[in-house]
Amino acid sequence: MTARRLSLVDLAIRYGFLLLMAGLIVYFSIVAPAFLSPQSAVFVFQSVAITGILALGVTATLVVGGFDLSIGAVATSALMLSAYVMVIWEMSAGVAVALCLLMGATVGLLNGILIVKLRVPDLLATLGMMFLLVGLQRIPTEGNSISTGMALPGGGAAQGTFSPAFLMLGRHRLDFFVENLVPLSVVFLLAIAVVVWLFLEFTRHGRLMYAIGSNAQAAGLAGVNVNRYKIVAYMISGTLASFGGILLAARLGRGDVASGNNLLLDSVAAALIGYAVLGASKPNAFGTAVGAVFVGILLQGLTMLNAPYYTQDFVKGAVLVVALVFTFALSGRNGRGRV
Amino acid sequence: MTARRLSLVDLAIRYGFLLLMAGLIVYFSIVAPAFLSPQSAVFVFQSVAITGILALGVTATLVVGGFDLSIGAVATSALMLSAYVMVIWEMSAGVAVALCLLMGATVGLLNGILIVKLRVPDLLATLGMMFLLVGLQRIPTEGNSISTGMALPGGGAAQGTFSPAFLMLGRHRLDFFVENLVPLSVVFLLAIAVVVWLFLEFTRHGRLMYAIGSNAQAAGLAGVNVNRYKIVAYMISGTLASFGGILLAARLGRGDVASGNNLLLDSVAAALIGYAVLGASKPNAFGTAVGAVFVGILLQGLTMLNAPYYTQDFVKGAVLVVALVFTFALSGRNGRGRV
Amino acid sequence: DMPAPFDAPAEVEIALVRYLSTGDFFQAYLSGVEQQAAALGVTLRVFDSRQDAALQADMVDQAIALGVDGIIVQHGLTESMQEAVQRAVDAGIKVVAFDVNVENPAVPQIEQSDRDLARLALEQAIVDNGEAWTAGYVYVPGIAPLDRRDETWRDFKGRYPGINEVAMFGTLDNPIANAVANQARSVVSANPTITVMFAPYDEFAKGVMIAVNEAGMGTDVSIYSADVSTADIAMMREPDSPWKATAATNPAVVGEVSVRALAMLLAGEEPGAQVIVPPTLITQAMLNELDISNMEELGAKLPAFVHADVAMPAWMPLPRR
Amino acid sequence: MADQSIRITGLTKAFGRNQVLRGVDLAIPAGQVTVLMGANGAGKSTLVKILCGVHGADAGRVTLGDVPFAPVSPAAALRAGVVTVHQNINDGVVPDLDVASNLMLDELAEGGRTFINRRALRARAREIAAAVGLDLDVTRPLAGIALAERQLVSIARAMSHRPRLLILDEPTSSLSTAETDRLFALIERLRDEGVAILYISHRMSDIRRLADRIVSMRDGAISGVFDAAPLDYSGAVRAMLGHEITEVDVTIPAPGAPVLAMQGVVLRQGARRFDLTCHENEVIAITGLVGAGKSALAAALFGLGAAVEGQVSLDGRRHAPKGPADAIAAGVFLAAKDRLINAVIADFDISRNLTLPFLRRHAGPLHWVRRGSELARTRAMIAMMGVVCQSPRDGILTLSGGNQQKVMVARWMAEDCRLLILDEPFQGVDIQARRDIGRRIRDSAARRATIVLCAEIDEALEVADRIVVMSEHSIVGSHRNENINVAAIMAEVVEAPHHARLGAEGNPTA
Ligand SMILES: Nc1ncnc2c1ncn2[C@@H]1O[C@H](COP(=O)(O)OP(=O)(O)OP(=O)(O)O)[C@@H](O)[C@H]1O
Ligand SMILES: Nc1ncnc2c1ncn2[C@@H]1O[C@H](COP(=O)(O)OP(=O)(O)OP(=O)(O)O)[C@@H](O)[C@H]1O
Ligand SMILES: [Mg+2]
Ligand SMILES: [Mg+2]
Repeated sequence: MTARRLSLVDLAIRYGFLLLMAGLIVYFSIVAPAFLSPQSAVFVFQSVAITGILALGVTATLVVGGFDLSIGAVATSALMLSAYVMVIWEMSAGVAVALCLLMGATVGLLNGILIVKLRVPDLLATLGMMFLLVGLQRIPTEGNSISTGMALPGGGAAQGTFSPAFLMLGRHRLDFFVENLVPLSVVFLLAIAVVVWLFLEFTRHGRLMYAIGSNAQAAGLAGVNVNRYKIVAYMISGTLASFGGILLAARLGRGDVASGNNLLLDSVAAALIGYAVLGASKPNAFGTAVGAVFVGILLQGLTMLNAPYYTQDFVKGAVLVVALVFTFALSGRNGRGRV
Repeated sequence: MTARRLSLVDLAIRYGFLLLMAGLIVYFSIVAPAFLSPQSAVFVFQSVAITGILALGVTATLVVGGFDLSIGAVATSALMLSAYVMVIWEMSAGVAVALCLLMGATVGLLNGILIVKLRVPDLLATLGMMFLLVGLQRIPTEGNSISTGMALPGGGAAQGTFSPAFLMLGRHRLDFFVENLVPLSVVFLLAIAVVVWLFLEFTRHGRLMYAIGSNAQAAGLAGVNVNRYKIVAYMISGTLASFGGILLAARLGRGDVASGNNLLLDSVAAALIGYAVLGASKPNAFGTAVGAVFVGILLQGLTMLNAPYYTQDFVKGAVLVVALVFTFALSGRNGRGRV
Repeated sequence: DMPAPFDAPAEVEIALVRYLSTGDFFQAYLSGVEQQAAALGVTLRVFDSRQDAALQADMVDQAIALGVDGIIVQHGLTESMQEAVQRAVDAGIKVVAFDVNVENPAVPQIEQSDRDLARLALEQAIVDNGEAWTAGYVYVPGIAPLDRRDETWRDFKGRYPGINEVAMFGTLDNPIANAVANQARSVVSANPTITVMFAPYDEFAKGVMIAVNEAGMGTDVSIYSADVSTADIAMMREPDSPWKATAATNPAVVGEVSVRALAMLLAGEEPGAQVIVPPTLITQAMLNELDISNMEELGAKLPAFVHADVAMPAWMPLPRR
Repeated sequence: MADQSIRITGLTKAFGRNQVLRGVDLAIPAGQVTVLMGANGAGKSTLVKILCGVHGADAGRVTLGDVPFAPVSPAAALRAGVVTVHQNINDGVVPDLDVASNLMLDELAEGGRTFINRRALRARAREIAAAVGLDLDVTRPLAGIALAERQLVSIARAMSHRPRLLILDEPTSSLSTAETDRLFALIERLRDEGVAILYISHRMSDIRRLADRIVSMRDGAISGVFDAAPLDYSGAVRAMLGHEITEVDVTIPAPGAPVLAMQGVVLRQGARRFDLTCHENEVIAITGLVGAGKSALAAALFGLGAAVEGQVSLDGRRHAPKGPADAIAAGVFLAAKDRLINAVIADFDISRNLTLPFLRRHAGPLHWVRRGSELARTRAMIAMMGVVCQSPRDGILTLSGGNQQKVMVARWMAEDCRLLILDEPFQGVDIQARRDIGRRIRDSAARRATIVLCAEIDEALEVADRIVVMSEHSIVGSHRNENINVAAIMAEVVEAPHHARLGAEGNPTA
């Protein structure tokens, strides 16, 4: 029997996490006044734009009861690929973006096929894919970063450049009350968060994906094409991860060799924190976005306070544990079995 | 409807993975004759001793249907702690080992309590714990590595040293046919693998842990103390991870903050590969040990062939995916629901 | 006309045992090693421990077991390498070590002198900005070269009390430039008075530059760093780039020097206990003036950068340029 | 011998604001079978869960013999001799372990030697299995055995302990007659040995066969105790429902045009060929032993697995769906059995569960789900099926089993179809709800063909125009539901001896 009247505990479960976030904001604004400027706010979003977008992809796989460990590697692969396309093949920004998104979708498709058709457990399949991509992305350049002027194996130097249109994706700023305030990457984050949220929460497809995550067998017997939706979820995840990689490339302006492990961990953290937001206890896009922003606020505030990097990890872990204990212990029920 | 007669497919499922491993060994011995020396064999084991031990811990949590993302952080915490105890507090090897194991068990206990009593989903709890430990282990030394002679915050230099007894744990070699052949760490790996295997496979407790992983509700109703066993599994995992950290410290001879980054993913990979060994399709200690050795053989062989580092990741990923597709697609059933 | 054993170079096998391998510096170092080894005509075997110090020690033992003639140890931890290197020396194998002190008198130490790197960059900062400025500093303790550069930074702060360090930050989260950019953004908005950023590792400098540009403070802040790559050159040369100078050795040259020092040992010559590859200061102005856009051009136009005249007996063949 | 009886006084239990038990007073004497009757949601399982240590009571006391009994865990209850077979079969078994470990699970949990002696374990497991006539290879993984056998495994395990109090919560829900008979014989033997037995069931035939006394429960309190012979069954039902039970009166309408025609169908290798035709406005019940192939028939029609041979046509067109989606598009709906495994989406509320297969109907442009339309349909179906709930937004698991079942049936009655197949639609449903569901099935049957699969003949008689008997994956008889000869049907049902099935599967027995 769900009580309609919200008791104090219910309120704490629903709004405790948001309250904690508000508390943090107030605290940081007092001790570090620069924290409360519009620029600072925008920056919090910008700093989590990439992990946030990856986390939204992971959320899609969590919804169907899966998990995607390959997102970090997909993002860095997109980083390398876009640089390769523009700098070495000297193609346009459009081609680079299109190829990256295609690559992400393809990796998602492969993950999905491995998991659904070939029945490899999800963690296993995506872990293998992760190792594979981490190696693969370095083979064309033999482990070198990609930037204009780099020596080509055939002799000569790479002449292509990151096109300004491409760099704009990561760097252009829109006017919003203040001039040049909001970077495009933040707009992307917000737009993607809203779209994923609407998709999962309000469309038929989203509903069916939640059904699959809750009881795949029952969903299948209700005529839902379980395999197709699972594959689609991994494709969403792969595509969003590659989009995150594109933004990363546009921000860095070069193809840096990087593992993407931290991207993976941070986005998983954001997606999992999302379970605690509004007492959802299940993967959800709104929570994921809030989770990402929460981590951004925490790190922004701590950096402003000159806290060394290791205390940031510590505080991140501590807040994560405390916030989640709070939510799950109070709500008195386990989250979705899967996680 | 399980046919007792072993068909070809059954054989392939059961022995396919071991066959693949044998094939690799034959291939490497042909193209790189040095591969087939006793030293080389010992080296394979030694190179995976620490990840193998961590992977056996993860296996214990996988058996009860859990997951432990904090093992890498526990290992590096043990690395730092043992160095701190010996170098800064100038205590003995025995104290260092005892404190590290205690720390590991305590972290496991905390993980278990978070998951079991406070109902935080396992990935979430152990991820939070991971961040927390990664930060915590660096706070006492402000992010510095610990070595004899390091400047102390209070002024003066640290006088303690890694005691020879402690270093022996990682470095001593036993005579075995060839003089000074087998390092102690390999002996530990083998011993722990056998003990964990016996424990999980042949004891009452192991059987009950598998029961919990398969259907915790049913196990609980049959009188199994589900919570206690789950906590024990996380404690096993934490303790083994801290033991891995001790071996790492003994091999490094220094509390190095940069070491141990890949421990988590590599040991998870080993534990998951174990699903494919002998067609188990479930976590099992024998498979985990084989999985770890398999990765060791692969990397050793590739090194002997002078393959660059990034191709090693690629091959690792590719072989992982292929081997697992093979096993799971053929066996025609999904692994345990959880993974 | 090369001394033994290089009269039959194909019989000579040397091993490179690496601790770090991911990134441009290490890739360039490897290529230097490969080229010098090819010039000598010896066989090279590469062991990559991928930042696993324990594995690196094992790999030395493996190299011993394989019967190589010489070993180059590239980075690593003193404590874990000391014994392994001693075993190699005991087995009659010649060893040189790059950027790791294995505390063994038989092992020459190749160095790119991190203290000199930091000193050159900081001296340029003093030249550009005077003796008093507000500074931000990027540092992650526990990483040996960074720790050595940090010592120089402390010296400088002692020597020039006008330097006011208001923020210290840094992270090695991957991709490093992205993570450092996030931190630097917060730092510059909390401390708008910062005029100099000392980021003595090029990944740090990249991150700081991204953040400074994003904050629209590209003209207010100057960045000084260490290490250089083609990508760094491009960033330093961007219009209004805040990245004013970097001090670097050419990693490929260091690789060549490492092989040459080892070859001298094998030929029975003495390269000296320390073989130091002197760093070069590279300023933004210099790059613009000489119109340098990649490492090759840097080498061509700054001869000091393309070749270090160390470990150079007369018989030593050099890679073709 | 000490007083073995169990006394419960003033037991109360609430989940949140939901007062489930409101002061239960009950004695369960030793050496008797006490049948507990109650509508779905009356609180029977909750009472059981308090007795077996899953839940703690809010107030009240329980004494076992003369000592107070308040188990803190299932293990404590087991140690005190209170052994339970739970309603949900999957609460009783562990699919990844072999049958032997499943049979010995509680003994393993209890303690004993650290190392398992496999041979001894298997020998003991075989003994336990043999006691309930369970005849299968104990080294098989449990995941590979049928539901009925799983239920027997948990029953066998419970029986093996010579308990003081044996609680059976609807133990026959997946068993067929032969197994049920053997179970009853065992229960009677334990009763004669002085064990107190609490037996919960919705099946009048079970109750008639077993009960020494009947206790009726309504809304969390005991509403009647009947222990004078002869037992007053209708009084007990009245006490449990609070009113008279609605009578069923099947009047067979004239069947319409044929909808489904199966010709020369062979369901699986080696089974006999059969034909079957279903007409519009006709309700057919297919009955037969568990494992007789009823579900296999449904699976073939619903695209879950094709028949080996034969023609199937729907409204004259070939019917060979490739999957459930295909079958649904063709107008064939299947409400699967075992709702918690095959139907219930635990995370969803009632309305989301109800509209799952037909969400497209409630979706607007861009596949946007129109919540209003969905809720309206749900309200209508709740009213039609008489689902007891607060609102269509209630979580599905907050409903009692019977009400969940109504929602799952309603799911497939919310849209028109050509052929509706209901596999065990009365599973775990109380007698009133059964009649309700049955009446709704019949009332709405006019413009489709309906097939109800049920192992229980009583249930078939209440709902069907025609009763078809299956055995060994083939049809062996068909009877118009008028003046029916139950004995003749029973004879057909058991025509193929039970052990032949296991034998046919090639399982060497231990
Ligand atoms: N764990 C729980 N949390 C909240 N409510 C519960 C829980 N278990 C049972 N209930 C509620 O308690 C009431 C009684 O449920 P119970 O399962 O005891 O009924 P029952 O008599 O066994 O019914 P059935 O015949 O359908 O099995 C129902 O309203 C149910 O929703
Ligand atoms: N997943 C499975 N694994 C092994 N055997 C199975 C499986 N599913 C069904 N069977 C076997 O196939 C036979 C037919 O099963 P089916 O479910 O069609 O029978 P049924 O008459 O519908 O039974 P019920 O009365 O339980 O619905 C049974 O002997 C059963 O044991
Ligand atoms: Mg019940
Ligand atoms: Mg059936």
